[in-house]
Amino acid sequence: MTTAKRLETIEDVLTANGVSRRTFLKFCITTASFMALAPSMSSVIAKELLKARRPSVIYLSFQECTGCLESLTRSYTPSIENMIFNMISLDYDDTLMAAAGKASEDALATAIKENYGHYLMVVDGSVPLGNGGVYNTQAGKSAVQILTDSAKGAAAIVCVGTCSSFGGIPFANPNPTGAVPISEIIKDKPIINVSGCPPIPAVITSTLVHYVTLGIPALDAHHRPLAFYGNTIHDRCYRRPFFDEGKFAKSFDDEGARNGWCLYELGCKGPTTYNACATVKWNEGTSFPIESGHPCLGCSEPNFWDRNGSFYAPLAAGLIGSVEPIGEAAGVGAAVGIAAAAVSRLRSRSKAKPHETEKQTSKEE
Amino acid sequence: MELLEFARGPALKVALAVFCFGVSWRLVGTILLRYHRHLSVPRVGFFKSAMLGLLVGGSRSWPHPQFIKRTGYGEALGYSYHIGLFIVILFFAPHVLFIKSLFGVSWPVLSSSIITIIAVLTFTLLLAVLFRRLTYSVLRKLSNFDDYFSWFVTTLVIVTGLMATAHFGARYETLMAWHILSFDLLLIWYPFGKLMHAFYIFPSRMINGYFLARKGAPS
Amino acid sequence: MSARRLSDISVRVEGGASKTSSATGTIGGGLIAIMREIAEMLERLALYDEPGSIDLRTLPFSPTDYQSLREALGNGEVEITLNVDGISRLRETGYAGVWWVEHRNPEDELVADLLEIIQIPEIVVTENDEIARSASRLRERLSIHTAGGIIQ
Amino acid sequence: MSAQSVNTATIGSVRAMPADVQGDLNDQVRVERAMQSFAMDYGAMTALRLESCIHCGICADACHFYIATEDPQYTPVLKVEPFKQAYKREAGPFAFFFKLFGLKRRVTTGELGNWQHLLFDSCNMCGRCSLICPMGIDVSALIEQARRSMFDAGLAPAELYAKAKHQEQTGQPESSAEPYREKLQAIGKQHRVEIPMDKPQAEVMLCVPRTDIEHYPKAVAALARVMQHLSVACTFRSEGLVAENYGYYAGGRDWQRQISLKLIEQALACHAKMLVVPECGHAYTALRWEAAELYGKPLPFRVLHVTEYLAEQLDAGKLKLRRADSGAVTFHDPCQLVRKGGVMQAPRRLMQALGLDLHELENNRAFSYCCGGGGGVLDIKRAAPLRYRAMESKLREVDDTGAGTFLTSCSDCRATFDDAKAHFNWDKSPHSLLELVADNLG
Repeated sequence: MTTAKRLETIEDVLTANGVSRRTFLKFCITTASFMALAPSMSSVIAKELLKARRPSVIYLSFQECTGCLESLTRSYTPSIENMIFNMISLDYDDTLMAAAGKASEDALATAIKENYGHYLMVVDGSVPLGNGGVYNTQAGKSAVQILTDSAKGAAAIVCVGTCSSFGGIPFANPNPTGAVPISEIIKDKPIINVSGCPPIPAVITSTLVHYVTLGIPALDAHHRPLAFYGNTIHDRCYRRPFFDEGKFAKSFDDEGARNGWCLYELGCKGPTTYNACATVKWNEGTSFPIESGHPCLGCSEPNFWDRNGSFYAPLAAGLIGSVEPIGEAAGVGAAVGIAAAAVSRLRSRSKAKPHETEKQTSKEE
Repeated sequence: MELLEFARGPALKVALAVFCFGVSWRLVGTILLRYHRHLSVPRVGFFKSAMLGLLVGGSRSWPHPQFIKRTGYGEALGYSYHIGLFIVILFFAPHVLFIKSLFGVSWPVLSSSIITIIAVLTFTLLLAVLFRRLTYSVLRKLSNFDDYFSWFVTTLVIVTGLMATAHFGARYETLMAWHILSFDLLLIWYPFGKLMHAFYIFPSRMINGYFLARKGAPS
Repeated sequence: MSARRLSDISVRVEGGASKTSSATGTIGGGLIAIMREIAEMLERLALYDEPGSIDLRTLPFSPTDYQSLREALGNGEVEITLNVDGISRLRETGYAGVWWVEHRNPEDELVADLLEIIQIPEIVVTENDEIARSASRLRERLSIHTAGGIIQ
Repeated sequence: MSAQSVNTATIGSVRAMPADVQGDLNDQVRVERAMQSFAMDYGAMTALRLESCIHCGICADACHFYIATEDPQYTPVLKVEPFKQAYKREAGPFAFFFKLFGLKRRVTTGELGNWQHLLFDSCNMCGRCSLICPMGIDVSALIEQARRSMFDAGLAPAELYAKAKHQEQTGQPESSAEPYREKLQAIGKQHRVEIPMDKPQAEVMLCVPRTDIEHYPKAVAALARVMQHLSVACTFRSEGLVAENYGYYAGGRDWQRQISLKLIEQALACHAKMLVVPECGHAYTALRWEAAELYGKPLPFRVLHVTEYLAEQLDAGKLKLRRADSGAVTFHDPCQLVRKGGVMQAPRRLMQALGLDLHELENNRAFSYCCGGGGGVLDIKRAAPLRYRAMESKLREVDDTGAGTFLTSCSDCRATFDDAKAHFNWDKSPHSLLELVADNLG
């Protein structure tokens, strides 16, 4: 990212890369349509994007698997997603950048200093707090330290992936590192969560475009862009009609599975999972888990690893674990019932004494 | 812990425990009370009387023709919402899965659209039942907290269930949580109120049937 | 006031706007709203030169509705195909100024499906900057040629 | 023990009724005693009945008191509602909770009068509600039990209490100018039939309703005549003459037992193989179904209603009947015989043998409406206005059959209809089936 002439605006970048105006316009149109914005917004996006100063982006990775970044960089329309990278000034990303060691530390410090108050911070991975944060350190600094230091000058934070959004797998029981999502640590900056394990690449890029052109998009209760997380997988699932008809696959190799019936009984978490998988799909729009015959795991939801008992337990199932205590409750109830009946019998015998008015001895029914 | 997890997990577990505890307490506490030998010579022998008694367990569901003119409306209302409840509880796919997760047994289900129609009808009938309880002087005089609260918890489960299927009012998982919590509430209330009649109805009918039969009286 | 039969009321059925229009089909209930919106947008374009557009993918359309809309709008005289990061197809409908615009990605999947109410969709028009850039690129090439380069 | 009356305040919209009281207790003690008596005197069956009620109100549709007045306080199960609450508080499985949290409100003394009104004045214990209840609750059994609790608390209606006491002490519910034994002999002389009395040995022991002795002597003679016709060794016993059991009406269980014992002992004394209960409904319930329970062991002789006995004799070919010339008849099924006693076919068998043109009432057999006088209501003076209202539809049903002759087989029912005849200037008279049989012996 060191060219002779500093590319200040996005238009400079586009021109330099020989991206035609029509390609750019088409990108803006499809992005607007994709984000369910009014079509007239495409020209606004185009205008804003062309004018926009390339925002400085600092990309930090903590406890993560790099799957999110893989998802982003392996996205299916290289020209467009590359354009995203061209539209932003990725001033620090320890996975992608060539620099290492001291040079990389300096790059971060410089990026923060130069764009203080304006840069966008993208974070993937959760942050471990256990034992003073020793489970994730870079250059002798703990992840929590790096995060808090870097966040001070950020204009906003985009959490990419479920780990940074909600804690993800490091956060899962028993959470040995004391991992927490970014929102647990940074309370004073706008946070956009782009959850998923990993998130859909087009969702990441569109969120960035929205941020660059129109600012922070409308968010749901979990701070996710409503445009992509506004509906459940279940609502948009092509297998939904089978759910409504009560046609279910009961195992992965039965007639129902072969017929492509609903996977609810096999533990599909589609009804409680908010994501765009069913509409945007994966791998160049080829498919998504349900389409390839596997129930949704609910990976874009908080606590997805632990919350439903099992990936293969139906959503309707009770999460009560062992039923023994309930059986015991019935037993204890019976014992109390016996005692209650005994007390009643005793009381009725002792009360069955003659009354003062008239002798009443017989007590049969 | 999320609300839905709480509803499906600890709340459900506690509710089921209270339900089993309370039901067995109340049933055992009733069943173990004193029995009196009936010393009068029966007109109809024990075996035949017992058979007739068992029969009454079912036959009382249909009123004697002599009474239908007066009771038909009330009984039709009462039985039809029960039938609706049974269909919705026993033949809605998620309910069958819930039962399967508890007892390991399952059976075929009905399509969701049919279930939704039946649930809406059942809800309407429950409203009619409440209206009748509030307006018919006999019922108004007879009713107590138990009657209204038992109606409330039953209707609440239906309403939250319908809201959850229609995604109406809140996010799906919140509605699901409400639905399951309202079911938990029903389970907890169950042993203490008149909902227990589900356990008492058949013994009660059969015993009355038996006593009438041994006297040779119609039942 | 004398009673009138329904047939006494004179009704004139408005035909299509263009001669080439095949838009003679009747407009069904759900479509009326969107047709009204298009008409309004056309009027604004005519009066104030203000373009408009409708994203067809956001409308709660069934395939039948979609087909009916297509039939109702009909086909016009112009059809433009762009080869821009995948094919884009722009067709003027039977109503001049109403363009049916389909953008496809390199995998030929529909990524945007719009109605644009405009003289010529913006994406078609070549802008002055571009023309200027073309001119300079051509000049550059010519200078290479005059310097003894080879034009291929 | 003087019969007193406490006037009670108006409760809610319900007109408070004065209550008859016995003994010298304060009201609070009475309430306690009534509740305790009820709560402590139950078994699993009673508990089941109390636990089952779902407050559906359907029992109201079986009750002639409700149907006539449309007053919701006459809903049958509501009559035992205070006792149901008491059961829950005192003896039900959750009694502990109810007591601890005071969940079931105690009944106030102000409501005492209403209970008496509801349990005695406005309930014939006819059992029609037990047949309608979708939960299969025997409501009349609960009312019988509640009456016993009321009695225990000294809260029985004065008339029933006085008659029960008199009967327990003297063998007859009220004093008479001459003993019933002599009255019977006089009836025999008058109707030229021998009244078998105090035979040391007899196959059949007979008894007689006081109502018949006082009001329908012809029925007494009819019984004797039929027995004579059958030439069966039978006898009345002067120590166990009266069929009725006012202990049963008043709710005094011990008295009921003492009164039944008089008959049981006499039957044993004359080595009777069977005790034939005359045309009296509640006497049949008391002797056929309840006497053994109170006696403590099965009775060593059969107990039959006279119509049952005669139907048996008819089928055995011993009773020969002529065709009666009665025109169209209709028949009232006494509740205690048919609905609560199972005597349904016997009277019809007799009427068939008499060749009667029977026009059944609209509600017949087990669904017959009570005459309105059962359960001792006929004896409670203040209950008369309500009773008249309740029986209007019954009289209409009789009229609607178009039959000229109206038969029944219970002297209390007969007395009730006769009373109504006077009150309403009704153009029909109730007749005894037994008398008709006696008049047409072949």
